[in-house]
Amino acid sequence: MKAKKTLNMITQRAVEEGIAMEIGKTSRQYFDACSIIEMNEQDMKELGIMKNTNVRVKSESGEVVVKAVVGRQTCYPGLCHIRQGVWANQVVPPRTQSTGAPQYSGFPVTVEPVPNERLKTALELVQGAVGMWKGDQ
Amino acid sequence: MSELLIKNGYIFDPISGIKGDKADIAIKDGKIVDKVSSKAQVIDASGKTVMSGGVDIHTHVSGPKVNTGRMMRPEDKFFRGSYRGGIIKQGKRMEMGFSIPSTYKTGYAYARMGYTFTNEAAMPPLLAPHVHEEFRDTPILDQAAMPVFGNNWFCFEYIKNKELENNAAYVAWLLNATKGIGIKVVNPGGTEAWAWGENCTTINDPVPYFDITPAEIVKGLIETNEYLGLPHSVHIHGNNLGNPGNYKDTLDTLRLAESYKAKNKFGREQVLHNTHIQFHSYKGTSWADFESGAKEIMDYVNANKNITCDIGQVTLDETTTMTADGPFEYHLNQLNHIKWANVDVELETGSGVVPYIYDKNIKVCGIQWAIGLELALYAKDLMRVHITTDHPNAGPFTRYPCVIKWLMSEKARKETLDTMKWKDKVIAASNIASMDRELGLYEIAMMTRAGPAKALGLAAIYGSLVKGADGNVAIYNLDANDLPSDPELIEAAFQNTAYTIKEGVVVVKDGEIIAEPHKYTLWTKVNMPENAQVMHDIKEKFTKNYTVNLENYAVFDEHVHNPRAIELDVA
Amino acid sequence: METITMTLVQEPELFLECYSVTPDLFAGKSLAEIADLPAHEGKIQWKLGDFFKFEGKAGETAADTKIVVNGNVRRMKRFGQQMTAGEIIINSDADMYIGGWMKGGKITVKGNADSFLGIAMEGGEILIEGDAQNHVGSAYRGDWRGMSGGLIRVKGKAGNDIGTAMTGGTIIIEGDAFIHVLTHAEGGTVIIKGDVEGRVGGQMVKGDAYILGNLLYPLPGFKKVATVEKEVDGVTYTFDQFIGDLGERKEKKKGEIIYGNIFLKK
Amino acid sequence: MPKVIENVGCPYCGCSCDDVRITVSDDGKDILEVENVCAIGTEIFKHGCSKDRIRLPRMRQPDGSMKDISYEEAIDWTARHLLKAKKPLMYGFGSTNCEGQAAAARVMEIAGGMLDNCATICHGPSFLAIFDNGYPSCTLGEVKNRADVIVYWGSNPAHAHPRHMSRYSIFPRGFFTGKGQKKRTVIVIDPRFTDTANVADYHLQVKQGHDYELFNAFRMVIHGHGKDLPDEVAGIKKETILEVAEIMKNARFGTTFFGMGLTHTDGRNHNIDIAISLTRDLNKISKWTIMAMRGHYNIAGPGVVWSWTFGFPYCLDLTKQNHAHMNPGETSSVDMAMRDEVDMFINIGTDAAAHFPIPAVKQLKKHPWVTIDPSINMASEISDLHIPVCICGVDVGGIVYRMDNVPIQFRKVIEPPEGVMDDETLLNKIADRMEELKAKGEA
Repeated sequence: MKAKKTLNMITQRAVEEGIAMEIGKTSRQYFDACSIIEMNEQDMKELGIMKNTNVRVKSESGEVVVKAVVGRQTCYPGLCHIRQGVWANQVVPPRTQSTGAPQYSGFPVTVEPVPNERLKTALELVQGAVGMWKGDQ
Repeated sequence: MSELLIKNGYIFDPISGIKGDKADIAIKDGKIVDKVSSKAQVIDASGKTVMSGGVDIHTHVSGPKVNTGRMMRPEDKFFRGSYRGGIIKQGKRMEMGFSIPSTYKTGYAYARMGYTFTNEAAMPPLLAPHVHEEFRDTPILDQAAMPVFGNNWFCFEYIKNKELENNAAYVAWLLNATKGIGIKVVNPGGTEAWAWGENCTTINDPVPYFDITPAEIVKGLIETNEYLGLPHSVHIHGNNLGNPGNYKDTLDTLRLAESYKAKNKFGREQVLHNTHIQFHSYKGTSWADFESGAKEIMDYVNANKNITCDIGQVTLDETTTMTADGPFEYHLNQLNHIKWANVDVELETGSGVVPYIYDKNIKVCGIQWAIGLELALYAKDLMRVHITTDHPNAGPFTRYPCVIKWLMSEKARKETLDTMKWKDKVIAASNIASMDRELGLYEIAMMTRAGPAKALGLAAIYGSLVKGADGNVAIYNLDANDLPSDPELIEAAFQNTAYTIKEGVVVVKDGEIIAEPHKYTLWTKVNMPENAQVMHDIKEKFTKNYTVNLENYAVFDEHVHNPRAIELDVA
Repeated sequence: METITMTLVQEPELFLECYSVTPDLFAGKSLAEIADLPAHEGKIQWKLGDFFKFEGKAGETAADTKIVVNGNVRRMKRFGQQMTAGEIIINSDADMYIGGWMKGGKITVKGNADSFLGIAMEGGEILIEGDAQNHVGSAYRGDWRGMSGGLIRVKGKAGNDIGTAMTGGTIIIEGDAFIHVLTHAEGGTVIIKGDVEGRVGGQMVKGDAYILGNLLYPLPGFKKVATVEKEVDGVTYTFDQFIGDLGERKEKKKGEIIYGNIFLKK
Repeated sequence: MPKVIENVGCPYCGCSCDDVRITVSDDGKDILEVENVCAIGTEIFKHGCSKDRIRLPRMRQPDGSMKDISYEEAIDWTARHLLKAKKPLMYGFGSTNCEGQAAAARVMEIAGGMLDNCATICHGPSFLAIFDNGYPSCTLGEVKNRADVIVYWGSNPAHAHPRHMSRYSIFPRGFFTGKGQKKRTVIVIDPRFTDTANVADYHLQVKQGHDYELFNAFRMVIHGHGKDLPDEVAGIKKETILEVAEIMKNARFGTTFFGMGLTHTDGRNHNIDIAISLTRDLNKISKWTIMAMRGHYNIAGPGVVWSWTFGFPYCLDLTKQNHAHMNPGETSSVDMAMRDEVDMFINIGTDAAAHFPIPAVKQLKKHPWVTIDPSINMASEISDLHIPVCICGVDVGGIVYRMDNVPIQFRKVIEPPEGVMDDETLLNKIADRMEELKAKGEA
C-alpha cells in the first residue's frame, strides 16, 4: 500500500551528527547519522512504512531518499525530523521570510515508502546537484 | 631620527603655565625637546592655537558594552554615512556609526579633534581580552582602560574583613591580569544587588548577602588605591545616578574622601575622581520638580582639593547610554521603553545599554544640559573639572567642540537655550541663564588635557608640552588674540585640527587623516611580593565559581597591543 | 507636470541600485545630467545612462516631475527612495525598497514589488498593482520608528512583517497576508482584505488592524470587547473588536488605558 | 617525553570549554590523549593530527580533478577574482579565530564585497531580535552561581552543547547554588521529547511553529491577564501555562536559553523578540536573563569583531567604499544566493554546500567558488579552489567568543602540518596582494 500524507518537517542538530561531521562528511558515520528521518510510529503505520525502510521525502523545493526510523527523541504525530546536514538540505526550502535564515523548521513534506530505492551518499547528492557527480570512483 | 618644529603658535600649556605665549615647540624622536636641528620638518603655526594632544579621562570607546551598543543599534549607522553627507573614507578603513562609532572612526575622529589619549572608563575584568582586541583595531590613539572593582566579590570580602593589604595585592594582581590602569567603581554594591534585581541607592544600603555598604566599599578602595600609590585615584560613578534628589547621595559619596590624602609619585593630588558629575547633581523629588543641584555640588568640589571630576555634558543628541550600573539602565528602559541590553558578569560587575534621546523639547533634557554647563562655569579650579560627555551616555565625544563652544560663549548658550520648547522652565530650574562666565583657551586646555592628564597621574607623558613628554600636539585654526565672534567658528576649529601630531608624526592635516602610526596600551604594573593568601583565594574562586579557568583569565601577552607599563614598587 | 520617460536598454548582470531615480534628484536637470546620475551594481558605480535611455523633460521641482519607467526592471532596487514629491510610474515588476523612507509624492508599480516596500515611510502614496513581499511599511532593522505616515496599497497579496513598529499612516493589502501584522506597533492602520495566517498585533501598544477575511491563528493576547460597525476603504462592515496585546505594556491617555485593536469582519 | 597541556579550549560548540587536557607527543606533532572533553570535541582533536590533512591548495582542473598548487598561486588567484567580481561574498567563520575574522573584514573592505557568517542561517534572527528589542543577558557564571530556574526553549543541549548542562546550567554547584540540580527547576519547551526534555522537571510540548503564541500567553499571565487565556495555547493547557508562569515569577534568578527551534521556524526573529519582552517583563518581579545557544565555539566572534569594525554583526554589504550597509533579507547569504545577487563565493571555516538548502548551493555554484578550510568537506568538493588552513584551537591559538560573548583565549596544542597557513596570515596575504594589484592598476 502506498499512501501519502503531509507531515511537518524540522531539522536539528544531533550529537551523532556532530561526532560524524568531525570525522568527515564523506565518512560512513556521517552517512549513518544523517540519512534518516525520525517519525512518529502512528504516522509510519498510517503511511505503511516499516521501520528502517527507505522513504522518499518531498518538499516544495526538492526531494531525497532517507531511511525511516522511530527516533529516541520522539516526534508527536504529524511532525518529522531529519538531522541537519546534506540529506535534510535537499528538501529544506530556501525561503527566509526576509531574515536570512532558511525555513529549516516547519515546512510541509510528503513521505512515501520506497523500499527499493537506494540512499545516495552526501557527495553524490551535493556534487549531483551541481552537475559534478561522476559516480563512485 | 625624526625632528619636527612647530613655529610661532600661541601655546597653551597649563602644566608648564604657558598662557598663549607665541613660541616654538620642538619634537625629536617622538618626544618634546628644547630644540631640534635645522633639518627638522617645520610646521608654521602662526596665527594658530597650539596645545598638547587632548586627553579624555572618561570615555566608553572599547569593550563589551560599547560593542553591545554598536551591535544592537543598526539604526545608529543607517543614513549617517555618506548617504547623509557623512564622512568620506580618509584613513585605511571606513568610519561607521554616530553615537557609538566603530573603532576606526573612534581613532580617526578623536585625532581630528586633536586628542591622542583616551581612558576607557569601564573594563569588566573577565572580558578584558575583548577590550584589548578593540584597542588593536582603534588607530592612532594611545589607550588605557580601568577595570571595575566596585562590585567585585574579592574586594567585598577583603574590605569587609578589613584586610587592606590583601585587597591591595588582589587589585595589583588584577591590574596586571587585565592590563588595566586604575580602579573604577560603578554604583558600588548596587550592581551586585542588581544580580538579584535590586539596587543600592544610598551609600548606606547594604549589599545583599555580602553584608557591606557602598560607603565601606568606596573607603576601602580609596585606602587600597593610596596604599598602592597608583597613578590615578579611585574613579567613581556613585550610587543613585540619574535620579532627582541624588545630589545628596553625591555629597555623601564625596565626603567619604574627606580624611584621605593622595600618596603617589605621579603628581596626582586627588584621592577621588567623581565622573560625569552632571548625572549626580540633581535636585527635586521627581521629574516634575526636577532642578539643578550644580551649585551645591560644585561648592563642595571647589572647597575640597582632594577631589576631581568630569562633567558628563548632555549634548542634546540621540545617543546610546551604557554603564556598568545595571539597575540604572533597567530603570531607564522602564522610562523610555526602547530596547534594553544587560550583561551581568560573574563575580565582578554588570552593565546595561539603552538608546536615549536627549530631546531639547523635553524639559528634563534641557535642565540636564544646563546642569553640566553650570558645573563647569561654577568651577574655581578647572584643572580639577574636566570636559567629558561620558561618551556616549550624555552625548557622543564628537560633540566636545560643541561643549567647548558653549563654555567659551554665552551667546552660544543663549542660542541653544532659545531653541528649547520649555526654555522658561529650564531657566527656572537652573541658573544657566544668569551665568555670563566665558572660559578662555587656557581654561579649555586645563579641562581637556592638562587637568585630565594630571588627575590620571600621566602628566609627564600626556597633556603637556614640557620637555620629555610625548610629542603629541594639536594645532587649531584659532587666533588666540582674535577669537571669532561667531561661536560656530570656535566649534569648527576644535572639530578639525589644522594639524594633529602623534609622537612627532603628523596624523591629521587640515582635518584629514594622513597617517596611522603605532599606538600604545597603557597599564599600571605594580611590583610587589606575591601574597600567598590572595593567590590561594583566587585559585579557590576560580575552581568553584568562575566559568573560565584561571590560566586563561589573564590577558595573554600576545593579545596586549604595544604595551606601555607605568611601573611602581610597593614593598 | 513634466514627464520624463526612462526606458531600459541594458539589463544589469546583477542587481542595480537605482537610488538616484527620484523626482527630487531629476528635477531641474537636463536629460544628460540625469543620465549621469549614479547607480550601483555591486561595487561598480555606473551611470543611469548606462542602462536607460531618457526622453521627455524633468520639471523644475520634484513636485513638478513625473518619472515613467519602461522595460522590465525586476532586478532594480530603491526606486523613489527618500522622495518628497512628484510621481514615479513603473510599468513592470520592481525590486526592494520601493519608496523607502519616502516623504511625499506617489509611486505606482504596475507589477509586483519585492520586500521592504515603503519602509519607514513618512508620507505620500504607494500603489502596487501586483503582490508585495515581506516588510511592507516596516521599520529599518533596530529602529523603533517604523512607517509614520502616508498610504501603501497592495492590490495583490503580501508576506510577513506588515507595519512592524508602525506609528502612523495606512497600509491596505487587498489580498492575503502571511504572519506578523502590526507587530510592535505604536499607531497606524493596516487593512487586510484577504486572509491572514496569524500573529496580528503581537507586542502591539497601539494601532488598528482590520481583517476582512479569516484570521487562522489569533493570538491569545487579544480579547473580544464589542461588535461595531466601521467604514473601511469606503465600505461599511460589521466587526468584532478585540483589544490587546494584553501581554504588552500599556499606555494611559487621560486616565484611560490605550489598547491596540483588531477588527475582525463578522 | 609526551607533554601535557592544560586549560586548552575546545573548538566545537558555543560552550567553548577551556578546561581540556591534552597529551601531545614528544615532537609536538601528535595528540596522544584528550581529557575533559565531549565526544564531539574528541573527534576534532583526533582529526587535528590525522596524517591525511590537506597540505597544499588544490585547484580544480578542466577535467574536474584537483591539482595541488602553491599558496602564492592560490593567493594571487583569489585576490584577482575578488577584485574582478562585482559583488563577491565571503561567508563562514564557524571555526575561525577572531584574528582571522578581523583579517577577513580587511579583505572584503578592500574587495568591496559582502561579508557574512554562519549566524545568517543560525542565530541571525536572534540578532534581528536584539536589534529590535535588546538583550538582557549575563555571563554563564551568573547562571552557575545564581540561577534556580532554567528554561531551554527550542534548544537541545544534550545534543548540540554536550557539556552545557554540566558546566553552566543545571548541575553545577555555584556560590549561591550549592545544592546544584536539587534546587533548580528545569523547564524544556520543545515540540519533540528530546534528551534534554528527559532531564527536565517540566516538558511543554509546544505545537511546532507556534512558540510566539505561547510566549504571548506567558506575558499575559505576567501582566495579570492569566484569566483571559484560552483553555489551550499552542498545544499547552492553560493550567500548565499558569503553573509554569508561577515558577518563573517566583524564581530568584532565571535564565532562558533558546536555540534553533525558535530561529528556524515561522516568525524567526519575532520568536526571540517576544522572548526578550518576556524576560524584560519578568525583571519587574524577579531577576531574569536570556541567552542564545550559539552553535560554534567562536560563532559569536564575527558578530563581535565586525560590530566594532563596521557596526553590524553580519550580513555586511561593503560594496560602497565609504560606508557599510546591512539588511538581512537583502544582504544575507542565502537570500543573495537565491536572488543571484553575487558573482563570487568564498566559503571559509564552514561547509555551505552541506548546510545551505541545496537550491542555494546550486545558485552559488554558477560563479567562482573558493573554499578555505582545513578539511575535505562538501564545499571543498565542489569548489574551484580549496585552500587548507590551520585548525583553530588545535594548531593555531587566538581569541574566541563563547556563547555569552566572554572572550576565551585559545592555545595552540600541536604544530600545524608543514607549510600550512593560519586564516589570519592567509587572509592578510590576500589583502596585501589585492592592494599590490590595485597599486599596479591591475584591478
